[in-house]
Amino acid sequence: MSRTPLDTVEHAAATPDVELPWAELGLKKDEFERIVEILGRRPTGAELAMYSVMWSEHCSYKSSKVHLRQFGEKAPESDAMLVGIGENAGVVDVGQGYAVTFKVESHNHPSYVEPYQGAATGVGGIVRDIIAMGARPVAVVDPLRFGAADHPDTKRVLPGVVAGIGGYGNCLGLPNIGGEVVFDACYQGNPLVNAGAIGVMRHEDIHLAKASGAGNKVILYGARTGGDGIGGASILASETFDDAKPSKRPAVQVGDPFQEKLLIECTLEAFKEKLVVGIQDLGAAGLSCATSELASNGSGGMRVTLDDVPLRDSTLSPEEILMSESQERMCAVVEPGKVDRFLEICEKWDVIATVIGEVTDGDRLEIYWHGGKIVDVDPRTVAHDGPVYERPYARPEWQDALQADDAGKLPRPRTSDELKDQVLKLVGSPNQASKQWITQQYDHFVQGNTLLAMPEDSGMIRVDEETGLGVAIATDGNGRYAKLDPYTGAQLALAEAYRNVATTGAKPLAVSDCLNFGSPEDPAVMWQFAEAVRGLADGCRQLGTPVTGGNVSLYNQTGEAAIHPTPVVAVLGVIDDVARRTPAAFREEGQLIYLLGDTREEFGGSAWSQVVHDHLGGLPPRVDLERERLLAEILISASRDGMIDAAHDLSDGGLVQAVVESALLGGKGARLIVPDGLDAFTFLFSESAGRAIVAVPRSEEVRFTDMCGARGLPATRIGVVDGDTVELQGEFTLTLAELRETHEATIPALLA
Amino acid sequence: MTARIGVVTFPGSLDDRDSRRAIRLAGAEPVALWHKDKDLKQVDAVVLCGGFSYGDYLRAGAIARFSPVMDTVIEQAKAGLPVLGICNGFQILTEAHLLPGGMLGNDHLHFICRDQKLRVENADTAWTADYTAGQEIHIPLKNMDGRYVADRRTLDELEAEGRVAFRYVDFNPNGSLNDIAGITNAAGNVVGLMPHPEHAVEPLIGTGRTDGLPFFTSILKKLVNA
Amino acid sequence: MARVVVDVMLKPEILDPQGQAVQRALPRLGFEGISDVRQGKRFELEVDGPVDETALARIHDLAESFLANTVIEDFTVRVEEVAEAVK
Amino acid sequence: MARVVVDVMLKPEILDPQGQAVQRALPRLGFEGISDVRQGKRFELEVDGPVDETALARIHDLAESFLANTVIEDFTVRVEEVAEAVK
Ligand SMILES: Nc1ncnc2c1ncn2[C@@H]1O[C@H](COP(=O)(O)OP(=O)(O)O)[C@@H](O)[C@H]1O
Ligand SMILES: [Mg+2]
Repeated sequence: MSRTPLDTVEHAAATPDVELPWAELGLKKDEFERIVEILGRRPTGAELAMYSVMWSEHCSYKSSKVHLRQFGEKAPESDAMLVGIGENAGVVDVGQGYAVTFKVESHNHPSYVEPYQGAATGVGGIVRDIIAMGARPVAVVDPLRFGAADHPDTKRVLPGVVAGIGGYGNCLGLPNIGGEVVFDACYQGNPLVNAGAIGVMRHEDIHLAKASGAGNKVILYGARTGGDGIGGASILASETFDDAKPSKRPAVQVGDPFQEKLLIECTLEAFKEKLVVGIQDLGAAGLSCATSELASNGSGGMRVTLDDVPLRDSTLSPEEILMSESQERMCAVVEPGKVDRFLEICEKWDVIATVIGEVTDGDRLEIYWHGGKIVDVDPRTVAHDGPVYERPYARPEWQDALQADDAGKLPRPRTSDELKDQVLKLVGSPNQASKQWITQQYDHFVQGNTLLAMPEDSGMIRVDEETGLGVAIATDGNGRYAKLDPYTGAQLALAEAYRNVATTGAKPLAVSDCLNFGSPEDPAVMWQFAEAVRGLADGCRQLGTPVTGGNVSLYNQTGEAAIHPTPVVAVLGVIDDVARRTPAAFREEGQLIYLLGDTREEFGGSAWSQVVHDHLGGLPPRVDLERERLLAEILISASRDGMIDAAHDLSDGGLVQAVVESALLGGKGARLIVPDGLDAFTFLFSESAGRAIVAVPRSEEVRFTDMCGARGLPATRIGVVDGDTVELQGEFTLTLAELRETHEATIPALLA
Repeated sequence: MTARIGVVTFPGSLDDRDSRRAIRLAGAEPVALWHKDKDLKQVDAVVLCGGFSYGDYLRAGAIARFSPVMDTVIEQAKAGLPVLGICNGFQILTEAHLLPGGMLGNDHLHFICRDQKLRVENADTAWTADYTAGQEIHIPLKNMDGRYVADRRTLDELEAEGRVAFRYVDFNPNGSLNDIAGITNAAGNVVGLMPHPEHAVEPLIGTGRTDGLPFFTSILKKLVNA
Repeated sequence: MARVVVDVMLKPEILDPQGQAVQRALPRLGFEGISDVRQGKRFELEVDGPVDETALARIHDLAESFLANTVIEDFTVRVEEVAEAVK
Repeated sequence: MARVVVDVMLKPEILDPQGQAVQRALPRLGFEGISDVRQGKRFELEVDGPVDETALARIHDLAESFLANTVIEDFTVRVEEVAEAVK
């Protein structure tokens, strides 16, 4: 099906007055004019398709770029950083010649429309980013946020999302080792489905997305290209040029994890034989993105024959082919002499592979269709020179009132019975309840290298069987804190993920993030975004953990109502010997429970204020990153030197939540005493940052407290591992059975 | 001289490397086998490992069962070659009719991953000799299609002949009839089960137990002493 | 009592990995001459009472809102006279 | 070209939790009067050439050996005249 006449470069030059549907494609007038200026003529339909997707918010970061720069500018010196922001994913050195790549991405909107496939393809996309770096993916994580737990639509969205993440990740053979599940009415209609992946490689195997070496071949491999996710392009194809086209193409993509598994295996085999010069996954913006990025990052130009792209639907127009977001595809640049071998490997794995073009001497990206040249652009103008906006931002008027609405003034429990009731209410509330019903739908064991997985503070994977080298990852975010103060909220997310990694005995090395916000066109949202980025960048500098990459998801809002600003932070850590890891479970009766850090009256944004009073106001807990760093050092030393047998970080829900979790995990209770200077309520529910509990064998007590004392970290003995109850002396006793029932029944009751 | 145990990789196999590791830790020599090769490279036994061969599309194990390697496995299994099918491997064995019955989706309709308690009911097979009958063990379980079904006559026959090799204890994770976790053929050389012994061979990893190692030491002893 | 059958298939333009996997396996099984395979779901609903216009309309609603996700799937509803197995 | 449809359903004596899950959800959705739901698979095969006796017999074999596992499933094979959506 070819329209008459084909909109070639020549044709475009000769017909300057043809009206193009740039507005329907999401371009602004001045953006379209820039394209005309860059080209010196009107774009062809195909060129317009490419520019419009590549200059979209999602691909160009046009609203966020000016802020994200801080991650580079403020980046701390780090020997670990091998590849930084700008590539498919960052890469860090974890020692012994190994490098690790990791990244988090969002698939929020598609997961609302089609929960299963939206979430599944989110996993697929992030995993391809990891493979594109040259790494074997070794684990995934999934920070998730949904509307109110008891809202009927949550029952539609959550099970589908969880099944999709499991269905895809399990089928790929990637252990799921962490994530989050948060419920809040603000995510109704805008669930946040973030997915992260980690990959491992040797230093020499790092691959980059660039096409160099004139004459090298461009190979497209994986699934055939279909009409997925190209709503915009079909406008271009049908309404303007050819009304016979189907005007609606699906905006939702269906994933094929089996195809992706084959893609992983054949890509790794090609890497191993050193067949690949450059490589890029096809994600958002499909071939438009892959060809323009490969070409613009390389030394030369690129010529592509679009007719050679294997299609699933022969009626697709060239614009649609360029914009299609069909899943499970990759693009590799291969030297001519190695093409045969590359194709052979693809065939071995039953993966379709086709040479669609080659790297050229020039500096143009030229794309042909039916013999005509339909694209002739400088690829940098497509991939890198998109518009950049300095969106106006302003602290919202309501921020002061929100912060003045101090949670410290909320009525507190007056009697022991009330205290006890509130403890039960807290540990059984949807956000604090056990997420086992969800996490048991994920494979934790596959690949046989999982040391820690949910509900541990961080997931941990063995990297080297001989030496015991391992990596840990934790993801955290707290939209409630960030709503109260986005700068501090972002730092609290960072601090928590950092602390979680250290709690398991690993040394935090680097950061990735997924920044979920409302509309950047709202100055209040833009302020939240700017503050969060500034907070995160400052925090990373102070902690010495560079941001290696990440993702921005904007427009998460329904009408005027934006979600809570939700920066999600992933921290990656390394541990020299996984045998020294520290789990969270209380396992030995008689061990002493110590609380590390300072507890203050901090209830703003707390789980207690939400669960007991349905309240959000005041200031979030204070951040002291030097304290976080000290706490991490102590936790890591104590784990390495065998001074502690369990450790659990304190975050939402405070101390009581942590104690209950450690007790239930190990099936051993705890007897607690309120330390001097604190009241029982604050002791149990405060959410002061920079804290953890540890279980210390009696034989190690002196050594451990000496170490804390010498380094200036407050360590308070608060109780002992004992029996089958959690008891707060003089206040209440709860049996583990009762706690377990309360903690574990909530989610199945809501969702099963 | 040690035994050579083959592990077949189908497109979509996931636990092939883990199975080879378990074989190595037990002291045998793992040999990688490829689904497109009829040749079994003269191995002394074969493991069909877990995963989603062909994406588990159509039915779990249904497409893999028609691969070239399975032609040979079926032929030699009938002649006595020891074959262990784990999870997807078990599904392939039922699809290939080397083991009776069939596997369906879990009755709760979800994938399930947990540390599962089992009882070894038959310690006389090629793969279970290092256990004692009645022994209770913990082995990770992870599957979508783990519900074992068979008609009444087949079930009665399996029970009567002691061919239920493993049974779930305390909790039936998928609705399998008679709590069946694994079965053996009459000769005891072909064994299939849903849980994953290859994930329970190192004290640090996974659930931190090594209850799965005896599968691999059992077969090794049998082969070396043969 | 009557049986109403709801067939749910992925829309033609949507990738059907299951159908494709089946189709790719056919040559290996010695089957030629099948140019496309698509796999969908079949629901058999046993309806109490007569299956009149109203009943069918309600089942249509059920299919649209619950049995199928019309973002990616099409469906058909029909009354089945007799369940006749060719087998 | 013609379309042959193969419907595969679990044998009646085998528990069908998917069908049951649908049935259990019906009252919540405000549907009454459906006494049983079973969920199976529907395969649409596009056959090159005429669908004569021989072709149908071969597809029957295909269904028996591959599309269905007759240990647990029943199947039917039929030629579909026109794909008519009630929708
Ligand atoms: N929030 C962020 N923080 C740091 N880096 C980011 C962030 N968002 C995007 N990036 C980086 O910008 C680059 C482009 O991002 P993206 O378009 O998501 O990559 P991809 O095309 O691989 O999906 C990547 O290197 C990514 O890591
Ligand atoms: Mg990428």
